[in-house]
Amino acid sequence: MLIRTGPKNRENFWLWFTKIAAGFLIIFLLGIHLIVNHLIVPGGLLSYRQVLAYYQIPFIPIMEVFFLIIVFTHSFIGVRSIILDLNPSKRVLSIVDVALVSVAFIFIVYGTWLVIVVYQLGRL
Amino acid sequence: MNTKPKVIIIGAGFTGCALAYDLTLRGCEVIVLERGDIANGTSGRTHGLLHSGGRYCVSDQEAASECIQENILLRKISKQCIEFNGGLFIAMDESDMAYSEHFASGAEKCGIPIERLSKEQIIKLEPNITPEVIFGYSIPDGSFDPLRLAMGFAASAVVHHAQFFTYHEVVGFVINGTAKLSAVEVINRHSGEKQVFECDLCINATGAWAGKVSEMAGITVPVLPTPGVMVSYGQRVTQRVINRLCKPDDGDIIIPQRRMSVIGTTSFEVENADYIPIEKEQVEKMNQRAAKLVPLLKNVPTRGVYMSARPLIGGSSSGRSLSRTFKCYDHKESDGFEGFVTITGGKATTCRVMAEKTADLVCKKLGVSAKCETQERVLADYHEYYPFN
Amino acid sequence: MSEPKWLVDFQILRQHPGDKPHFKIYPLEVDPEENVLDAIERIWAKKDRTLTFRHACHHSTCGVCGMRVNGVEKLTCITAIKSVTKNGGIVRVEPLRNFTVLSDLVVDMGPFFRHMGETRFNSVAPVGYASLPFEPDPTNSIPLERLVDCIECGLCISACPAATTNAEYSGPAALAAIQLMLTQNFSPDLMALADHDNGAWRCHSAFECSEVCPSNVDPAWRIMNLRRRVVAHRFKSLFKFPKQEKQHA
Amino acid sequence: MHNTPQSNKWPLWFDPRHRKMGSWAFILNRITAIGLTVYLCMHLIVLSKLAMGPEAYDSFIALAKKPAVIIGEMFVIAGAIIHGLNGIRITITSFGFGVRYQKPIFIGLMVIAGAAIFLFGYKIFSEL
Repeated sequence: MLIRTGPKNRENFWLWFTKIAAGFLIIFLLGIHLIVNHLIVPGGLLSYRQVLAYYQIPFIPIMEVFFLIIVFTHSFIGVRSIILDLNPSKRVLSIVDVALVSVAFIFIVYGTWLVIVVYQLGRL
Repeated sequence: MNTKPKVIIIGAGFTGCALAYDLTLRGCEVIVLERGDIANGTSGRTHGLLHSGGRYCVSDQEAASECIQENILLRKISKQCIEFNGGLFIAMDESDMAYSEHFASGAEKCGIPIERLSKEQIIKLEPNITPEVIFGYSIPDGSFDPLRLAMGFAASAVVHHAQFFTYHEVVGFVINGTAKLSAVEVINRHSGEKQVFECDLCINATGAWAGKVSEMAGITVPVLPTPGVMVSYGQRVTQRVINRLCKPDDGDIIIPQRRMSVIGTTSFEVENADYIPIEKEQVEKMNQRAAKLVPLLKNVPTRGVYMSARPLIGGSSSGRSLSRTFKCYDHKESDGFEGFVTITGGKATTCRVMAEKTADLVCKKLGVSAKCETQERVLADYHEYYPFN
Repeated sequence: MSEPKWLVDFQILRQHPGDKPHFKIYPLEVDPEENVLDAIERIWAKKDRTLTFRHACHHSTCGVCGMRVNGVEKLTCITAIKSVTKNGGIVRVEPLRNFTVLSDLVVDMGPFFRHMGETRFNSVAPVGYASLPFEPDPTNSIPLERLVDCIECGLCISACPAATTNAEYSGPAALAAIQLMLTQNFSPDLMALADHDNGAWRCHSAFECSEVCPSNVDPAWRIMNLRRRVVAHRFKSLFKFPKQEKQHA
Repeated sequence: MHNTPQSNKWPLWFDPRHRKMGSWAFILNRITAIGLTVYLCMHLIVLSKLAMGPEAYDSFIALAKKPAVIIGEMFVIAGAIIHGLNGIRITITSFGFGVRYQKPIFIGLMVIAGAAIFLFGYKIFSEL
């Protein structure tokens, strides 16, 4: 008997594995993020000055950008996976793919820009 | 354009499915009508023993020879749903030992390969067998999955464009003049709608219900539903089929199936096979007798208890000693009624040859010259009963 | 018989094409020990001949009589009435979810059997392979074959949340079948079927399939084991020259 | 007809009736996933206030210290902890480890999640 020669594979191992790996990195990075923002700093939330100072620690801007990328990777592959659960048509999925990639791209560019701005403001 | 003879088969049990397969191969256009799902009656509820003929080689050698031939054939064509377990006949007392001589010579006559095993050999093969065993024979029994055997035949028929209409209950026949059946009236049980299927010939393959169906055409077929109780246990206590080396009796066989063991069976008669209540006394009795073969069964929880109504042929005279070979009635000959054939009786193991013989008769009536091909071809994957697109 | 009978209300979800599904109530005197399927068969034989339901072997080897009993997927031929209700109680019977209902309790197994057939699932396997590896298996050394445990009843599909919205998803049983086939022989096309958007990645670890499986298949365990096999295979093939795979094509 | 798998049946994902613990894990995971994704986007948009200078940002922080917003923030933290810890369970089982112990693993991780949520909550509310 022939195995179904239906539609092309739309979610393969590497995509799934990327989601899992990104998820694991997030657990570490978000741990740091949460602890810094809510446990270490008295008052729980950073003031403007504190944020600017925080971003002067050398690896923090880089870490935040990296964090931004993997968070979007994880969450948008996850969203795509939920949409795949709904068995979308080929057309719908390709629209979803374009939408997800462009939204993620815009957010990552915007977030990176924000990090750079905050970093430069802090140097003043 | 379409000159294929059109045949309707009523009943999608082993017989109906095998017959549909045989007839489609011979070039008939086949429609199968079934009031429930595939194998929902007697066929589904067999104990799943692929007979080697050992149980009949003393009392009914014709049936025994047929069994061993079909056993070997089914292993080839329907490997997909048969456990090649083998079986043992074990002797436990004096009378069994006396029976063993008849058994050995009967088996030889019927061409059933047997091998004598000592007590130690048997215990080594099957550690759970009673220590009271004296000696025994190994025999090529097997077990099969009832539904999947029927579906294998049905799938092969579907592959060759037979049409199965399940949940279509036959409610009457259209009779041309006084003595020619020309169409079958059914109720689609899903929608409740009435439909009429025209045909050149209609085959009543409803087993224990053959009498009820033929009644609708005003014909009497002497079929007696003879139910037996079967009990399945939630553990596979032996790897092989275990038979008592004696005249076939209630609760003297243990058939391993998947993770279970099935024991069978009793025998009594009923009028209507639609619903047969389960008698607890019979279950108890069977349990005790089977525990004699494998004492472990006393401690194993039962999993399912069920009744199955075999179709025994032969009017009012009763019981087990009736021949279990099938009967095929051409009602043209017996009742002067054209276009209607009844097939009933038989066993799952011999369903293919039953179909072959019936198809021979049917094809002769319809003027089809094609020969039977079901011995050589391996059945289609049973999953293909639901056609792949 | 001597033991006391129970009076139980059977609420059966009835529907025919074009109808609205509705529950019909059948009060029934039952033996608490008897199975739900026996009672349903009796309702059909004695009370309502229009009731449609699926059944065949009545001892859990065919897998046809799966239904939802009081909301939970059960193989009704081995589900004792006393295990799902009490004297004077209710037994609510519905068809399996995630299968198209043809009428009453009858569902269309076609798509499911196509998924199973696709895996070339072999229902007969050597005794050793037919059990789960973490089970004590005294029979492992016996060179016999037997029917494997999956009876293709579809209960796992009915319980699976991912199957609710996606008819193309292979489903727990077919994925478990792929795993079983891969333990016996490696096959690139089965691997492709597993590593697919309608394969192992549609599973979201609700583990409901194993909760309802009547037959010791533990589909969730098999799906997870299948993922492990896919992971191992994909990483291994990273370090292989593509030459070997080309020979196949 | 009735019961056919269809994409509009997605509300059934969140129906835990008659289901076991694994479904609760699935439901929690899916709800937190969707919630966190929405939060992630909002969070980034709100952070644009950083670029607008100290007044804009600090006035936003003042707003964010209102109890109602803090409770919302607690939901996000709880969601992240639950999703993350449940993710650990999914990952190890997906690689074929501990599948048969998924229930005790889930209970254990949720106990840790409960403790962590309590810790964060205590810290945040005590400093209001």
